[in-house]
Amino acid sequence: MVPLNYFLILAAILFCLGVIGFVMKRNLITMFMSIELMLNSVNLTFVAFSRHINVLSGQIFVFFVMVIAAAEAAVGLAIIVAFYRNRESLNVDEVDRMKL
Amino acid sequence: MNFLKYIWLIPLLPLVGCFFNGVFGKRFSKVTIDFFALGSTLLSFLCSVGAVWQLSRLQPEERVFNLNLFEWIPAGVALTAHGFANFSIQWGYRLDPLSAVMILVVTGVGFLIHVYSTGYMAHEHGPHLGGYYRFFSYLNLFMFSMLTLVLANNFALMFVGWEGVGLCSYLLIGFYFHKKSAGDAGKKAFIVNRIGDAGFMLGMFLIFQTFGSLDFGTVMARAAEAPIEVYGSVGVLTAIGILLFLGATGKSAQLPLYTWLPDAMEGPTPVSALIHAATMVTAGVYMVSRTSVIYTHAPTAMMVVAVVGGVTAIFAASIGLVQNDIKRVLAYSTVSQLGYMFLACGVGAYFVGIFHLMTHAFFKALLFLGAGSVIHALSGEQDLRRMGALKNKIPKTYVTMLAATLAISGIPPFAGFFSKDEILWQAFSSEYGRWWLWLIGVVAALMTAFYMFRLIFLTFYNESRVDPEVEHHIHESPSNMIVPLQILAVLSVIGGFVQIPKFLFGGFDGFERWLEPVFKHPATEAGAAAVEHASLGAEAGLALFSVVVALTGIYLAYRFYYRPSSAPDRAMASAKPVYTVLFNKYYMDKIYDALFVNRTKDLGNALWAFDRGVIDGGVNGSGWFTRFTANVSCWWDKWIVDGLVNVVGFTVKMLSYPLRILQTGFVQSYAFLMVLGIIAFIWLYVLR
Amino acid sequence: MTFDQILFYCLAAIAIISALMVITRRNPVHSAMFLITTLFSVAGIYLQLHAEFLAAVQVIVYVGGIMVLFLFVIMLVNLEVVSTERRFNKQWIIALIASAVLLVEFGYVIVRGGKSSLLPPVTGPAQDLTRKNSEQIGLMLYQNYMLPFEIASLLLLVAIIGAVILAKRRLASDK
Amino acid sequence: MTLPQVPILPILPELILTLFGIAVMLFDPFTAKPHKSWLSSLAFIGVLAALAGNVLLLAAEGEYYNGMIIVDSFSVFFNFLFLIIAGLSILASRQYLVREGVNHSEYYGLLLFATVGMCFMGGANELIMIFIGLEITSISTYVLAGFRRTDLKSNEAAIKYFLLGSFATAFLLYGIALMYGATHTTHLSQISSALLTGRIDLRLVLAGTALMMVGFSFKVATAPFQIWTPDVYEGAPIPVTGWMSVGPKAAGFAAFLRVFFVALPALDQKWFWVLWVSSVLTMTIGNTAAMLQSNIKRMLAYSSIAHAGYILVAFAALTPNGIASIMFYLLAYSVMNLGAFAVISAWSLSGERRVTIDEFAGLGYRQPWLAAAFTVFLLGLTGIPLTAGFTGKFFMFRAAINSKLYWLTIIALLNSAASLYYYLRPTIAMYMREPGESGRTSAPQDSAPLQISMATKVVIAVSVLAVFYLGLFPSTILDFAQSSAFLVH
Repeated sequence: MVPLNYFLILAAILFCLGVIGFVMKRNLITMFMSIELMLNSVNLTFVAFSRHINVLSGQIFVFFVMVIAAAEAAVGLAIIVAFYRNRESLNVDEVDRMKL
Repeated sequence: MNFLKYIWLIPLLPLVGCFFNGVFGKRFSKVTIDFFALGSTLLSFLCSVGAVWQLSRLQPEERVFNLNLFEWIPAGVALTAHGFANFSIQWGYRLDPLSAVMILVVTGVGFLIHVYSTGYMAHEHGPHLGGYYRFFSYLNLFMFSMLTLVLANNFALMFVGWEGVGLCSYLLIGFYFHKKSAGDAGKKAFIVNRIGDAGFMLGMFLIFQTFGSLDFGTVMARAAEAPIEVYGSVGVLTAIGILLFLGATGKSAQLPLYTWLPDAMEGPTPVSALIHAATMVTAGVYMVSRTSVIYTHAPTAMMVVAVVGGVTAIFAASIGLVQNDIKRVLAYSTVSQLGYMFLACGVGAYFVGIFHLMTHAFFKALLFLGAGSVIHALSGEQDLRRMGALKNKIPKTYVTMLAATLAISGIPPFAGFFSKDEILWQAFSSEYGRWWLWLIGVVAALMTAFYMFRLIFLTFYNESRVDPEVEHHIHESPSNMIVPLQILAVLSVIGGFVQIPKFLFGGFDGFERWLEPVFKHPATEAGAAAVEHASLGAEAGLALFSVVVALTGIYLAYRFYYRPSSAPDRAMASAKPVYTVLFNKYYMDKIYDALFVNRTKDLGNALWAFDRGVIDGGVNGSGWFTRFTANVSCWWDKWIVDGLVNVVGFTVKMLSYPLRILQTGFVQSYAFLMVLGIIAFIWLYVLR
Repeated sequence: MTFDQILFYCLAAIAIISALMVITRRNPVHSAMFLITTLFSVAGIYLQLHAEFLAAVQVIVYVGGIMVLFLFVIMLVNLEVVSTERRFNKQWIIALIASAVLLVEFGYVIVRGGKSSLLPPVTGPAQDLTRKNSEQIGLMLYQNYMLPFEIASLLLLVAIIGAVILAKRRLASDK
Repeated sequence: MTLPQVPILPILPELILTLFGIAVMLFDPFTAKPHKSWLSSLAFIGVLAALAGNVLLLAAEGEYYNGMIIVDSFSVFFNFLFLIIAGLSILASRQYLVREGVNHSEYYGLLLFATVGMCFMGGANELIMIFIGLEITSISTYVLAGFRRTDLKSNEAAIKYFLLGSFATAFLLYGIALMYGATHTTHLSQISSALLTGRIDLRLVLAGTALMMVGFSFKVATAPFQIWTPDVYEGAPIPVTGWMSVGPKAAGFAAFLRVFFVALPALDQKWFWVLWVSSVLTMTIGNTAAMLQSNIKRMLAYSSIAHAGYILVAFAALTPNGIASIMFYLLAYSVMNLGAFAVISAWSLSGERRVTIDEFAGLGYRQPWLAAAFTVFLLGLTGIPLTAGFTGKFFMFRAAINSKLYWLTIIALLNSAASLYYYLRPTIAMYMREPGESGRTSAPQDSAPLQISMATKVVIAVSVLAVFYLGLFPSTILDFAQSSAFLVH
């Protein structure tokens, strides 16, 4: 039996890797992938808790998170495509017309 | 007809006038605009007269009339120091002796100024100018706000008027919007006022918190039961008093928020007369008097009021000594006179503050309107250095302005004498009075007499320094401008007779008795008893002394500025300390002559000379003081006020650097900042 | 060490290493491939936690749907340009430190909070979640969670409209 | 196996909006190009129908769908608010969409769907519902922000909002996960009772609370998560900016209030201080940064940050009065801001030109009514008495004083006083400057007479009336807010 904390720590590590990727990567698509990584670790947390406390609703929540991840992916990638059509680039540093 | 039931008409009528002129004014002829503007104000004045007359027929204790029109802000219950209070604010008016005086002054003087404006602003009328209807629309809006302010029966509604007059003041100062300085001045006035308003708001919340109501009647009744706080300590009443007074300093141009008023002179002159002399700026005095119960229970707050008032009085007067713009002299004079009123309130003599408010409304409105008439005659010239010898060219203006000047200088029997003298007497003798407060008042009185007669001499006497171009256009103003001046002149002469000190013909205290129901409560009665035993002789002596002081000021102005042979040397103003040192030495010798060498001279002569010597010493001192205050004021204006407006700009500039670092436009810097925020949040929640 | 634990360690190691690769690879295609690996190993952990339904959905929706979409978009844009650009932005050092601090905070909360942070697990005969996982989830979705389930369709509708609007080709009639 | 009950009434407004949203898009292919703006009428009718449906809701108070949603006067009030916002936004967008050549049907469809999401946020009783509602709203908003997809700024706004929004959502979810683990539930009142048992160590719960607050703070744009706001508001199409600054923000506050007062009252001493700090930061940053701006959209973006800060002041009061005043203020702020954006939209030129403050010079002469209305909105935002802004602020600050938050109120009042500085700038430009003074030579067609559509005029007129109505007679609305606030608290 693996203790609950192991799963939680694993999820936290994955989550923070996602944060690191989001804050550091320059490519829009990899930034977006980092968000998917974060959502996944949230899901892992839910499932681990659900298993530990023996309440199923956590898994339902995960199901909805996946739905939302899919929706976000569709819209997000569309936005990125539109951006690419305008700029011919995927470099996030070029998203800086508006500042101050 | 029961006028009292119709007091809601008093503010409403000007609003109606404002509405018609504002919406349809573009298509109206001048006569129609005049009809709505003047008609509504006149009706409002007549309603006020009727209502006050009716009020005066009641027993003194019954002279409170509350009229709640509708429930404005209901907000259920709130926990206060008085338990759960039902927080409900009425849109309601209150007519009592205090608001009676105010509405008469506001509508009366307001109406005269409206009449005057029809002449003064006449050239604004025209299809392409269109300023005329706008002007009257704003002016009527102002009347509405001001009347709401003074008639309100609770703090929240008073605040509506309070902000409303600030807004109108902004609109009217910036009336000549094509002048950049006018726009800036309007903005400055509005912003400085807002600082004070924040204090008012806070005071208001604190009042609700403490007394569980915002209604004047309830609050005052509950405050009267509160124990009197110890002088020097800051209790909740003191805090309320000081916060409200902060609001008053903004509105009534006291230190440190006074600087917007001189700049406000960018507005048309009738506006300066109505808003920046007679009515709006006195709102602070009215408010302090209205909350007199709270102040009487908070001696520390009273001392703050008195000191700020006194210091402002002397400070502004000293700046007024050297101003060259005719309206600016009057503006500083207004600041100084308002300081007087606060001084009176601060020593517990609220009725005297209101008394001076009233007489000041007469003579200062007159001075501004007279100045307007002079400016009108000189085709817009405002610089004292380019005036002179106008006495015979615009004699009616001259006579009326002279009356007002004598009044403000405190020469009997003009109105200003009675009110100013009463203030000085109260500052000296009242329970809260101090000898040094009196001294400040006396010095300020000296300066007042000096700069006012300086203004008179420079404007009307000596040879003409007027631009030859302008010279042959000089004409007396039309009768619709002169008649208001004459009416105000009469009021400036007789306005003081409602309250005559005891030593003159046995005295008459009609004004005091009229206001007594408003200011009478256990705490003030104790104070009044203390004053009773002060001697009549001392009062007469002090009065005599203050008249002598005023005469001295006039004499000095005469010595400096009445020079038939040569124009006043402008360089003298800057070389004044040197000049006065010399001047002083010369007279000191004479005093020594009088007192020690030539003992044969009679006592009166000696005293006369002594007085002169002392006064000259004062002149020397005031020369230094003037330079000092002028420097301070200049510094203040440059660093703090343009600051206060520009401090914002400066802060903004300083803040723009970190902001530029934060708001980089890069998504990932934003994300990084968010991560920092998240770390901080978790830390605050979990680890702290 | 039980088999369970060994399995967990293996899956966790794969997940973490491939997650690291996701954020360190320069080429987004590589990142995507490693993300798929991570997702697979997480799906494995779901199985270990007896969440069979979610494991299946993870593979079908995430790997089969979302990641394919990612790859599709990556192919759509010009890879030549992209792969020559710098990997990280200028703030990467401080960003790394901040994220590490965040991880420490999470770790502190999880380790120090531990089991005392949770209400005790629910026990009872009806609470065997390991059996008939998919059936139980299905019942819950259509009974207790019917409303969110239905609204999720609206969410997807919004996403479809949005994606079409933003990504469709510019027509001649457009400005 | 039993199939669950499907009561229609509790979700009636949402259903109506969804149907009309779909209808608007279905009718699109059958509408000739010149008549496309007819679709906005359809959408508007949908909003009116939903408003009618919302009235029926009053009779159906209670929890529905296994406690997923709750119908109470709080949710009815917010539905009412969201629908008003949607209605005004639809009318205000009409002329703009024609001018900018933007697709109508999808725009209105998304606006209606987003409103559905907002309504679910207001009525949610479960974190899962709040989450889904939030996502519907957010995703619609991402798309709407990027609706002028060929425009670089609009595009950038969408990217920034989308990336940072998803980032914040991930944190919100993580918070919910931790909360779920600790309390076994995502149902708000069950969370509350689990916390009240006092049997658990609070660390996990607190971390969850912190992360959830991050998510909500992001949506309502309060410090330190306000940073995306100016860029996104500047780039989004004008009517969308107007809508975004009030709609999703109000929905965010609805959920924020509901979650924190219903589920987490046990921890209020913990989150109080975070709110306090956040409030001070938000107001000050918003107001000072607003003074620096030259673009009016950006200025109003910072102003909206500042207003969120004022709202947090009342939030930190932790009383029913505070909640009621927030509800009232959200309504007041919404009409003022929507009105202001309607004016900006009317004055701007195609391609979103003429949106700097200097370019408002001379509006006072050319369009006196428009300028007067704009002045009213700006004065309202400043909080001048007799306007809705004053009464709203009055209630909020009074609630704060009532909870003895003296320093916070002082800071708020000073901030509010300083805000005048930048709200006056457009006014001064409109009335006190000549049009040519900005130094830009305007093209001849720019000085052509302004055509303002009837719909825009209606929006502006209604907003002006509402500003004064709420300023003079706030009682009805406030009483309603007050009664519902007690329910939440």
